[in-house]
Amino acid sequence: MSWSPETVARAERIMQRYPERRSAVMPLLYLSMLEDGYLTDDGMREVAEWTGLTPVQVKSVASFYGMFKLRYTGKYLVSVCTSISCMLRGADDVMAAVEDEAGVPHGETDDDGVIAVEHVECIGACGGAPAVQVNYELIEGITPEQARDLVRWLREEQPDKIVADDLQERFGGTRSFDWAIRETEGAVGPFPAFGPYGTVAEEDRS
Amino acid sequence: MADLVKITVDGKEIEVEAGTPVIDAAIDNGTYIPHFCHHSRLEPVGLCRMCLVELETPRGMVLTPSCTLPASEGQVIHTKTPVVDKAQEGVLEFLLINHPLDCPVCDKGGECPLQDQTLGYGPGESRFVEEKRHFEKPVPVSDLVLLDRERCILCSRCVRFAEEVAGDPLIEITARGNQAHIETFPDEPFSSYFSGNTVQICPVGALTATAYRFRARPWDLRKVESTCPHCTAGEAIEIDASQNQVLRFNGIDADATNQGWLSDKCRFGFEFIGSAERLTVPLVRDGDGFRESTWAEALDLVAERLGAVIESRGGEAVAGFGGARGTNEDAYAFSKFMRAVVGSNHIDARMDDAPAAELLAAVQPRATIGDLDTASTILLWGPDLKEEAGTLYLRVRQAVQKRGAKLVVVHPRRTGLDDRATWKFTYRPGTGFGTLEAFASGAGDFAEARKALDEGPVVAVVGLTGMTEDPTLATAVAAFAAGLPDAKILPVARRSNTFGALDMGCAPGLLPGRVSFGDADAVAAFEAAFGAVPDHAGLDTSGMLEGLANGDLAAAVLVGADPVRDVPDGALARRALEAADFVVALDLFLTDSSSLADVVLPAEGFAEKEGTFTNLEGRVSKVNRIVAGPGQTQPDWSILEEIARRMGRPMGFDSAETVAEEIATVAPAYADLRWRDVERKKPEGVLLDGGWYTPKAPAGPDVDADMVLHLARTLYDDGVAMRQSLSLHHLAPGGVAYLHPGDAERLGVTEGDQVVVVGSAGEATLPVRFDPSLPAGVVYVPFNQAGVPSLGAGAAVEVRSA
Amino acid sequence: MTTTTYPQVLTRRMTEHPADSHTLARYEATGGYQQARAAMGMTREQLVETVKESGLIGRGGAGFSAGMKWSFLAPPRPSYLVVNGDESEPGTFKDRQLLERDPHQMIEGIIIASVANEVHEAFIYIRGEYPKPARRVQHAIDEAYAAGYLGDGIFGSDYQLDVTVHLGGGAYICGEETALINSLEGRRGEPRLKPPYFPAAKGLYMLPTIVNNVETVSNLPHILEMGADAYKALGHDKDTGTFLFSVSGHVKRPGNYELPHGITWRELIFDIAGGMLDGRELKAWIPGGASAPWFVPEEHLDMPITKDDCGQAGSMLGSGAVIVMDDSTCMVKAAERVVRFFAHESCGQCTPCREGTTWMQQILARIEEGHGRAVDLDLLLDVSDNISPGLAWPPKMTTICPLGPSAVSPVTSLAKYFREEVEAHVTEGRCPLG
Amino acid sequence: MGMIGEFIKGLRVTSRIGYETVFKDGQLTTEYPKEFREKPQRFHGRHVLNRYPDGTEKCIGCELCAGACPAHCIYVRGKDNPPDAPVSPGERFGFVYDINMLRCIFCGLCVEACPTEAITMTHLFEMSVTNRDDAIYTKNELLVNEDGTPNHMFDEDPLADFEELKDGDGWMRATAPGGRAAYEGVIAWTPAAGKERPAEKGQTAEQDRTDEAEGEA
Repeated sequence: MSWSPETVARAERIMQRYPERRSAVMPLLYLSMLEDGYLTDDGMREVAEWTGLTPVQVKSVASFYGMFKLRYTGKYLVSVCTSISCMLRGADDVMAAVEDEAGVPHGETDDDGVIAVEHVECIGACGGAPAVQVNYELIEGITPEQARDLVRWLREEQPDKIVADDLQERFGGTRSFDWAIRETEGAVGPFPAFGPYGTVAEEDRS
Repeated sequence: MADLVKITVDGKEIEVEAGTPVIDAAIDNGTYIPHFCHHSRLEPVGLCRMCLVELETPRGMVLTPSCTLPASEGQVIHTKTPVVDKAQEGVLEFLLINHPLDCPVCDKGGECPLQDQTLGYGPGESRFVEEKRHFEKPVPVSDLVLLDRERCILCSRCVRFAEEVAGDPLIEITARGNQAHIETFPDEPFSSYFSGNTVQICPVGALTATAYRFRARPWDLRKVESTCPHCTAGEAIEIDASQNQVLRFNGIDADATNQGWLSDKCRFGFEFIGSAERLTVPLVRDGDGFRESTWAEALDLVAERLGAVIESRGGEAVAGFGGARGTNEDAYAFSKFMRAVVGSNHIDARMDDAPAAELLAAVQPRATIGDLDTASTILLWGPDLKEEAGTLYLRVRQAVQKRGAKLVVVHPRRTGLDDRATWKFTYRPGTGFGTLEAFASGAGDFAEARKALDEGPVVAVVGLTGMTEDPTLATAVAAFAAGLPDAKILPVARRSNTFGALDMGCAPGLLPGRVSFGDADAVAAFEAAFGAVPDHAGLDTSGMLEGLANGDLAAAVLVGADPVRDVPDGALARRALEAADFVVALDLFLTDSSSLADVVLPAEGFAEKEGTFTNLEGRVSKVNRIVAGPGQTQPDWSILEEIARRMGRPMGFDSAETVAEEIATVAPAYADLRWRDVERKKPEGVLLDGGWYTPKAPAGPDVDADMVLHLARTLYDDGVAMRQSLSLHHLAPGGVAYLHPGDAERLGVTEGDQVVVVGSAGEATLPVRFDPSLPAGVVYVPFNQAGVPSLGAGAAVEVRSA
Repeated sequence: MTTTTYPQVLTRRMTEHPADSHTLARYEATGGYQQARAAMGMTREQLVETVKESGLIGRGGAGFSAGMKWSFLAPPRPSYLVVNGDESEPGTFKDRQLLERDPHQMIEGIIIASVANEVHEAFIYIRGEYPKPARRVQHAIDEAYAAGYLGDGIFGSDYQLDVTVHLGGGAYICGEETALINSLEGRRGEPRLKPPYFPAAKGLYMLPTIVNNVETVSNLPHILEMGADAYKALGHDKDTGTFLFSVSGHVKRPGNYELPHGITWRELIFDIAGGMLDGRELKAWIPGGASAPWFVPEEHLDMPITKDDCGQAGSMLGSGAVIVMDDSTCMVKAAERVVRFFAHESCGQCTPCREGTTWMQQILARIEEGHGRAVDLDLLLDVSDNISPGLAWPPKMTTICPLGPSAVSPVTSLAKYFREEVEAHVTEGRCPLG
Repeated sequence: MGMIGEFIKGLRVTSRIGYETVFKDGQLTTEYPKEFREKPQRFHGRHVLNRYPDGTEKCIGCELCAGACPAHCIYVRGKDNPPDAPVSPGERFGFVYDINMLRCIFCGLCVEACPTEAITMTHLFEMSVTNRDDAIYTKNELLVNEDGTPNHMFDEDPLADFEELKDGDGWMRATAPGGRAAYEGVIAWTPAAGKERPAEKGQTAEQDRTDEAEGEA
């Protein structure tokens, strides 16, 4: 049930960032997901120890937020935005294509445990609608056909790291705005790739 | 007292304390505002939106919840405008759209705020044609409480109670929005000692108690107000019964005592009353067993055998145990019986497990429970209140949490209040006097706490931290507290009416009404009332047991006493009762002690008789009858009166009220206190004054041993009432030896291994559990657990690997 | 990318230097951190007064004066600054651009706001679905620490300022400032009770706290640089400065546009955003994010875009998200999508929002599927009325926070402009648009 | 005239009915028990406890009947339904169900109060007993058989019209959907298992359904 020394070291760094222990709950929950792939009961118990809460208090917080997954959600979590702006630009067809190609409906993970599909509310890519996220890395301007290709590619390639700009180039279309820069940092699991929480691929951490 | 302000509710001007939630102000003044999430003992949250009212503001009428609106001068509130009506009807419709409407099978149906308020404020019909939300149900959230999530309206009263009041945040709302629901963590049930309160405050039938579930419907319950029969805090309760069966206890919001809360022991510990094991006919010894007899035969036998003992060896050869489990009236009759009929001062309601009787009955200056609300520092040097006086624990907790009172806890191990303690000092049992000396001197670590105590006002909660504690340590602590500039003392002991029994003279050194043998005038008054009173104090429980065991005493009268289970040296108690020439027991059950008696007389128990209780602050409250005792049971006073008559010395009682009448005329502290006075002050009861005992500091030697024993009671144990309350009995921790991991390592044992604990009066083989809160060299064994031999009260013990 | 003739303030650097606008080097080369340095020498009063004078309106959607908010800060210290980067309302994606493309601009704003409010600990709350913006901001913070602009003794003074990026967990409601504070404290992101109306009195850890939106904070260096008057002059009357519009939906050129107030909706939709996609007709648009009541071309197309005009027309500019719908759009479906969003994001604390929003979504979905009843639209309006009494704008509420009433806007808009379309769904048993 | 006229008017009705009964129908009494007279549709006979078609009991032990009873003749105790072998649908079932027929005034309020139509009244009226205890009908006597037919205290009773009396659902209550003709033919809503329920005299299912639809709109 205990975390690796490396995760513990990260947790200690996170704890220092906040004036009160309880504030570290959400960062530690991400850390726990990094450790186990999703949020396990043991993971929540561990977070409870760190923050001085009871496990059910931690669960109460975790279950409030959509991104803390209390069950396994595949190696790649494909989130299709179906909010109004994306819907207007054909997001429902993209969602149908993803479900069909992945073979699982909203909220489920395929039998191999590789791909999980969900439709989500607005992910802030309305200018590049319709948009999809893979492990919270964004692809904008996607068509149903590209979405199928994306799912197929994920299943076949199973990349260790999801890099938004790579995916955008392969499967995306128009973006909300230009970046002009290419990033190499990426996600290593179905949680946001953000350094301080230890969720970026190892080689990218400085 | 805060400032008074005037507010106007529906055109009626009312005067309330500034800052009172408007909803409370309105309801207290006769304008009902419907609500679900609001509870006057919990912080307002404004979730349910049922209590919306319109408030006049410079910008026009504003719709606002009245529970989160603090009263301030000049507010004008309207509770019955069309806007309010529409909003409330809307809220009720929202609450009902996903409600299963299974009122016919719901325990709350008939006393349900959701039902009542729907009738008063709700829509006639639902317009919801969609499918309702479904959840798995019922889900046990603890051994005692079941949850039906479909009925839940997410008012969060249970969640808030658990966190704010009980301090056990083990039940929470999880998920979000429409899917939000109440949950406990897997394998971590809501095993709070106070979980039952959530059932009482749940405004719908979402939380139900296993002990009451489907046993009755509210409309066929009969109700009576009474006082809790389990702990000494004197909680006001309501007893619900149907078909001559007690089915439920609920807390009553008595501001002075429990403020509506009960511990689960108090709430669910009613099952013993209707137990099938209850004694229903008198039993007379027949060889190794008993045979049933008639009352006449049994009473004749008792009178004859007791008379014989008195004749041959004098009244002082008879020992009297008990009184703490009955009413004041029963205790008074027992006290008078021993003094005036038997002629003995050997009587004790304490089972060798409580501080000095004078300290408990007559300490001065004595605190009330309410004083905890104003104390700036609370000193707790006594039992773990969470285990031994649940509602007092809540009150101390509240004082610290809500008001920021400072709390000093001195105890041999972790207590329930440690997380709230400003200062916590742990010491080895047996070193109390040394610890007190250091503490009083304010040396080292004690400096800050000692300084806070000097500032006052202080309430010192004093009792025995454990049963291996020298009972005079409590006196020493009280003496220390009495010496502080501004401190009052609140003595604590276990077993429902201990304080009442001591007040009634069930103590070797006290006569009824807190009269000491040192007070010649008062004793003389008793001689007049009783005929004759022995002129010196008698033996206490351990003295009487030793006397019986070694033949100094010859007979024993047990009134609701089970010394074999209740005293620390159970083996001595067993030897004593076996050695006695004659033992008569008045009891509800054939206990380990009464089964050693020669005659066992079936007594009426709680809820079957009328009388009064006196709580630990000296507050007298009424105990009422709602069911008939089973079979041929009689109240204690009546049995004792019958025996007295047969012994030719009638006491003159023909009802409990005549006993009460005599108490009011004879017992000084209870002078002129009659039942109707107590009833009139319901639910609080009448607070007595009349303390005269200023504790003086006795010093004692500290015990020096490698291993010492901390023997302390837990909320649930193997006591007689618990053993007969099936919902609770299995919750007792059972036989365990708690060791500091360091000691365990030294002994070469780990968790789950067996160790032998050799105490001063017995040994037991127990599984080990780690408890890092213990000081090194201390083994903690919960007292009175099923199947565990008693160890004795000696602090020094030997522990070895089994 | 914007190609307009309107003056650019916030987006100028990213337009002119697309390759490296996010780096410290570029930021400093284009005058960055000069204003923060200058602010170090100013008093709280001077800074609050300047921001008040500039007329800067908070860009989070509620439209409250930023300077006023600052002036409410209660005296007990420590106090905290929280930058609200929990942008989650459908149609809004302007903060993402500011965070990704010009993070130093925001950090400089944070330094100015911190100095003005005597803050030594600032948090940037970025929504969880924005890992890339969070990474960009974190890199920028690291750069700023290395340059001595953050940390102990910033700009060589003895002022200490720490900035922490806190990632959200996927809950729109955390954009509400008290919910955001709860979330930052490690609690469920449930809005707190009001009063106190502003966290400036009791906020994070019950201490005085300033919560400002990313765009609001990003404006601060420019206000100091150009002065309050020049900043004011950029805007239109009461709406000072420039404003970031996020345009999405059925237009040829969706995107973020930095514009002054006062242009008309026609200019915005047809000139700046390139007009309707595939030559279709404009049917309706949502002027200020999903919670705003809708506009239709017959009534509103030539209306100037100002806070007051929008308010008088019964809607708001909110967060500046414009969602454009053409004549192929089923209005019931559009409304259902918007209501679904609020139902999904309701925190579940208070009854009307928890139960009402989901109920409304279920009714709308039923109508859209062709199972509507004649009574359903009136039922929807009455349910709406129970969440937002009187269905007025700005909304009254039976709820704790404005999320519940936000879900009412699409329904009132349907009833106001598209009642016939809803009735056609009921009578035909299907969507009349096919 | 005045009073006398009214008097004669009243007598006229009496004489007409008397004439019609005696001379037209030809008889005043039936030779009970050799022959049985058909009882009115809503005759209040003794109670039965009904079952659902799948055999589970309708009674959920809610005690509303006992609460409604003006004569206090009903005693009910509920109990947790055993999850593996439920007696009734849901969580609770009627564990004890006694009616003291000596106290019962056959008012039918219990039937009106019952939320599940578990208790209804039959046309059974022969209830003479030789022992007061026998007048207390327990759940054994009240509960209908698996096929929906009521138990009779005496199997061989020569006085009972078993054919007619086997109808468990002598009548249904007026205040609940089950009492409406709109439920004609809906098997689940008839108290006796497996039986269809015809509309009562004066009711038509068609009209009832129309009323209901209008009521909803």
